[in-house]
Amino acid sequence: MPEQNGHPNGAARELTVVEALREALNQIMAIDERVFVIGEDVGVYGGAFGVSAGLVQAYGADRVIDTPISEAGIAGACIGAALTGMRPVGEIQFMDFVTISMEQLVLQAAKIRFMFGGKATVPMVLRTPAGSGTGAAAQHSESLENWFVHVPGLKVVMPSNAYDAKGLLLSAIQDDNPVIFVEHKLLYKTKAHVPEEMYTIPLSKTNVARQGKHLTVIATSVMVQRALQAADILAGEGIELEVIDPRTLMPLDDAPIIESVIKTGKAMVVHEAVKTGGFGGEIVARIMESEAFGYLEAPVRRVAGLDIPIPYNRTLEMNTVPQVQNIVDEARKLVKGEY
Amino acid sequence: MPEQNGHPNGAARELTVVEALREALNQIMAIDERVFVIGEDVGVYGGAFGVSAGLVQAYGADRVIDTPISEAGIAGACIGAALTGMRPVGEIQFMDFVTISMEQLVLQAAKIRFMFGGKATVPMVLRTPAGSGTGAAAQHSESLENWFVHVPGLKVVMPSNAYDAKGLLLSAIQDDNPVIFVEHKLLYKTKAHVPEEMYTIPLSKTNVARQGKHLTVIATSVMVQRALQAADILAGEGIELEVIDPRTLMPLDDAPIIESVIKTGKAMVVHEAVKTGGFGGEIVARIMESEAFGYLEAPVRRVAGLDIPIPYNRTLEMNTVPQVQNIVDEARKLVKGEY
Amino acid sequence: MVAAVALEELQKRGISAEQAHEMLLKMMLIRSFEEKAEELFALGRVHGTMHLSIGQEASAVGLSTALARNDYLLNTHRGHGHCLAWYGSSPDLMMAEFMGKETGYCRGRGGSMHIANVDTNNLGANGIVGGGLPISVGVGLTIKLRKTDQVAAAVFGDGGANTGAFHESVNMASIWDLPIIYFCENNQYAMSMAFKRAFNIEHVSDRASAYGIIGVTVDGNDLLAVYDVAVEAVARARRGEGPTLIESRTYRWKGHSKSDKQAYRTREEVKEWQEKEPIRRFATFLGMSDEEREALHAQARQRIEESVVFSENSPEPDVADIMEGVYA
Amino acid sequence: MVAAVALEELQKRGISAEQAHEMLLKMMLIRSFEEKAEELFALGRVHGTMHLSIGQEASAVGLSTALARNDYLLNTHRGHGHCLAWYGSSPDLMMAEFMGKETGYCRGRGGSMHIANVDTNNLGANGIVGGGLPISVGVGLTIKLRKTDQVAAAVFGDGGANTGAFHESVNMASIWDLPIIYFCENNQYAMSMAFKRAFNIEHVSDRASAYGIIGVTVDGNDLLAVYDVAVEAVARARRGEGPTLIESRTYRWKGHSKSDKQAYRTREEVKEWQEKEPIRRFATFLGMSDEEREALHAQARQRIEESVVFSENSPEPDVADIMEGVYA
Ligand SMILES: Cc1ncc(C[n+]2csc(CCOP(=O)(O)OP(=O)(O)O)c2C)c(N)n1
Ligand SMILES: Cc1ncc(C[n+]2csc(CCOP(=O)(O)OP(=O)(O)O)c2C)c(N)n1
Ligand SMILES: [Mg+2]
Ligand SMILES: [Mg+2]
Repeated sequence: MPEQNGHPNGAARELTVVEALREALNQIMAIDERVFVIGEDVGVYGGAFGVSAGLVQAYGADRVIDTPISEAGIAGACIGAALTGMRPVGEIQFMDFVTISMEQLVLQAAKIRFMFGGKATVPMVLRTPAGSGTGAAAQHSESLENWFVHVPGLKVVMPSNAYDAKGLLLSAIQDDNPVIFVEHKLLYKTKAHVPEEMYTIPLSKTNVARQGKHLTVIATSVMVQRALQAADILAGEGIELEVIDPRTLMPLDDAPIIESVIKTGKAMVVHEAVKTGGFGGEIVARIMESEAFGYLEAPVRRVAGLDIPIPYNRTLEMNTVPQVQNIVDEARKLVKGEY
Repeated sequence: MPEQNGHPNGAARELTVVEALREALNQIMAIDERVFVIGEDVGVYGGAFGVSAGLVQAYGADRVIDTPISEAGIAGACIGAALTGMRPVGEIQFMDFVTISMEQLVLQAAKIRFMFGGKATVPMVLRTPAGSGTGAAAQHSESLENWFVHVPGLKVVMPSNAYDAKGLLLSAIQDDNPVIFVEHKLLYKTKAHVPEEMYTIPLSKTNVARQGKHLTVIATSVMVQRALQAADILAGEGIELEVIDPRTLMPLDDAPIIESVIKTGKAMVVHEAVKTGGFGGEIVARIMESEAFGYLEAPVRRVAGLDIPIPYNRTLEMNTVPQVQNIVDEARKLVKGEY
Repeated sequence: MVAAVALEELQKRGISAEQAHEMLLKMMLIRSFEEKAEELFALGRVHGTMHLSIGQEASAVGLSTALARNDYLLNTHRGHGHCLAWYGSSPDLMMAEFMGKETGYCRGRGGSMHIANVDTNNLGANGIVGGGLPISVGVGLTIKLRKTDQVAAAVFGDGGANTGAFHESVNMASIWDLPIIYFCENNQYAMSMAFKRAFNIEHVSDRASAYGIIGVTVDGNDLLAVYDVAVEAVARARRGEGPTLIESRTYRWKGHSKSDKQAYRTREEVKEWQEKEPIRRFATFLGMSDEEREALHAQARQRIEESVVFSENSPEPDVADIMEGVYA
Repeated sequence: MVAAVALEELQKRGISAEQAHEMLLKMMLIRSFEEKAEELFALGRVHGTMHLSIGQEASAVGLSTALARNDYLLNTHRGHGHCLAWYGSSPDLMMAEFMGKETGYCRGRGGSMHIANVDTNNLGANGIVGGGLPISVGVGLTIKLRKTDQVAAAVFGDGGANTGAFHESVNMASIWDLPIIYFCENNQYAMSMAFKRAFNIEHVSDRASAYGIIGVTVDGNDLLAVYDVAVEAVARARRGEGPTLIESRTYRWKGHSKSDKQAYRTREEVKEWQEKEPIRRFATFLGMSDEEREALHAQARQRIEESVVFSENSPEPDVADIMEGVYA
């Protein structure tokens, strides 16, 4: 399977993130019998967001398994199968519900290899839709990726577009470690060019999504798209943002971030998750601890979710997490030396 | 109940952390019928670490409740009781097992007030022993406080000594919000002066544990003790550490930290939890975003746990988390301008 | 006018004709609320999602009628019915919440899945399947510690009965004899997962024996039958005899939530259950004519229309207040 | 020498006299390991904690004997016995792990609560009560997908049966007919929590009916009785008839872990159970004299002494390797 890292040219077949993920699952299931899909309503229903639509018809109910409402059980089923040679892809219907799987994911999946002296592998992927913006309120809008970043033994992947989604999912399934694969709901229907053939995008390889010289913007998931939009807007003012998408948050390939900050002298982190205790702090600290510290011309800023649960009301909800305009405003201030 | 913030002088009655916590529980249960204790083996056994010893004899099995092994149930029992007017103090036997309570703590306890339009309160405390150093290996040594710091609606308290432990626990029980109260196992038998009368130490009030001028060391829990020891050692070399103990990690009172860094120009964060995705990043970012940024003479450093599960072997275990010597070494380098 | 047979049945239970009409009206109010909710959603006037309880109205009204005003309710994501049926509930404040308005029960912060009114002991709907069950244990403890004779009702679905939370909670309630009604609305599906596929047993209530408590299955579309088993369970709980597991067998007519192609079930099955419709059934039992029934139902619809007007005239939350209500 | 009655009983089961002696020896090996573990701990030569299975040896040996070499084992925190009884287990590598040595099963990283040997399908002890149960579901799925006739045994305690993990797992195993033996060692206590206080039922096995599977309670101190019910359950599982819930009634003689004042039980109770001792019981059944039994037991002790020597001569892990084994 070819490993790709830039978006290839050529005929632009566009797929949504949902379609890209589904294609990845379809293709890998066709050639690797060890791969199966398990989760709530992943069968005939096709998954709450449609990612697994059609799979049960293609591969049967033994390999596309509808479960009872048992999130600890789903995680455990993945771990046990992985430990005995399969490559399960579990789905937790909303990221909020990983709160029910944490014991299995954190105390078992992440630690089994280490606790067993490096003599076991747990090659599983747990896919889960995250984020707000759909009016689903506080218990269906969580962005909990930094919890997993804080757990050695897990890998954390967050694609920001359809092209990456397919290549990263194929990498994750072929990785020998437990991977938490976080999909933003608002990205599901966004389109990008996606090659038909199977390809992988390596994990732990940070992507420079847009080059620029005035400010380094490290963004994750849907915020990459918003940062790119902000960059378009600011380009009109002569401000050039360099937008960096880590794609894999843990283990983090931070070298491109450091390099970029050395170049621009200024940095900003953008994520949807609650600011306090979030991934932004990790990025700030990495920059601080690196060579880039000496090049910083302004403090690194965090643009992130407010420290509140996600409200139901649409206007409140919008105002809880960074929008394009917030990124534009903060970036402009940073570049203009207002911090 | 008097509110105290410095360690009072006078006859030094010394108690261990276990004794201080027990005294707090005893005293509040005697005067407030709403307070009850619930958890595994909190009754006749006295709690896995002895904190609740004697309580069931004093207050009966209705108010000191032994539970089955049901960590989600324990958390839920606290929430439901709190929501209906009681002030439960739950115990999760090891912090690792909060992984089983996360749904209740994060999606319910933390969010109920907000989701209900600010019209409900959940005044509960969840006590739990954290940390390594006892040879209990990867599933009994977690330091997961930053997960909770990342959850608006929760308060996170981590005492570093017996005096604070008593005053903070009494504050936590009287607070109208859900409080995660994290006790380090290695602190349990450490002693400090503890007044006999009831007193509170306000939550969200950062403590300057030792004054110094060369380097600000922000440390949490057992690392406060280690930082103080490091400060003693370095004092002999003419290096004066200012040791700061946030005590409440969320909501964080960061003003004393910022002030201190403005004074010293250098800062270091020390915690036991895994470095990546940890609380250290939050502190680094807070300093970065504050006025103190302009005063920084060196990058802020994080001294924290390695990115691995806690190993069983005693030597490996010791080497996984910061020891006094690590703090001394890093502090010396920072002060001497080696970063 | 109530038929003589019905009157006798009602009298046995101490229910007056007037109360019976109120119960019927409540079911109609629920039906009307749900239909309006669906309409508003389709019109794009409400966002997010919703879980409609059309077809399950007898469960909600039967249960709440068996409880007293100062008992407690813990509700689910499919909770409009139980909420409306609860003591002192205002359709206005519910609709306003559903429409995300500042005047709503939760100031527009909660929405459909989180409607609560703690002042009346309505401890809230819950977006998490099984999420209210552990909380019920704590409510039971409060009652026990205060030595009142209150009861808590914890509602959940068939899907909820497969969560670990169910197991831990019911066991704790049982060993401590807590006054809790575990009320399972088995509407045959958890989203697309058929009850028969998710369980290897005939009845959810078969699980009661795993905790040494009484379990009972009831026709959830028969208002008085639900009422009867609930009354018995409540009495047991008040006597200090601990929890009961009630399985109310019913059916959801609509899709699981806003977008559901319902590929997992047949139209015939839906139709079959629609014939077991609870509202008409109770009206017929009471001996009402179609006209009488329709007149009452029109009242209900009217009340819901008023709630929409109320909500539309209500202000949106102010963004300036966004940080409010996180901490007390 | 085996008594005639015993011989007959063994023959019925296809167990040779030699195999019976091996089973007995295994129980003795477990007892000796545990006694040595306790001693090493008391001497400060081991740190951390440990959970001794003295008194429960028949459970471990009865279960493993009923399983085949390529079946799977999921074990608990009180897992020394099951681990030693498992196919191909080395007391040396176990003791080395217990002593935190590089030669141990987990290179000294796991310790008492995490001993595993995935190469032999021993999928490990588990520090989390109930933690292995969800994992068993996945092992069952692997077997089902591969269409082998393997079986997985998931061991847990009475305490484990009250975790949400138990409920979710057994239900999943049941609805999918997974070949899993849910083997509950009911040793009467979960730490200080008596079985009678934590359950409102007579037998853990009463819970089987909540999942539509067979449940059986057996005298866990009677080696052949444990073996018999396990054999039946294993056969059912291999025939594709799904999981069985076995409750093995036994008793732990020692405190829960290193420090336990045991205020929650009486000396008399302990003594009573000690009289139901499984090792002597099986030896007597086999018709062994005290001397014969002692001679065999001495062999076991000797083997454990050797494991200590092996461990003492083994190197400590190298701190330079500390980051190894987190990621594959
Ligand atoms: C823990 C959890 N898992 C999954 C979901 C998503 N979800 C919401 S409702 C539902 C089905 C619930 O089925 P049931 O309990 O039978 O209630 P019903 O919807 O039929 O009323 C699912 C899977 C959730 N909200 N919470
Ligand atoms: C989820 C979880 N909760 C609590 C503990 C602490 N703990 C370890 S063993 C134990 C008792 C377990 O009882 P049981 O399942 O009956 O097994 P036994 O120890 O009796 O063999 C407890 C409470 C744990 N390890 N995991
Ligand atoms: Mg249902
Ligand atoms: Mg036990």
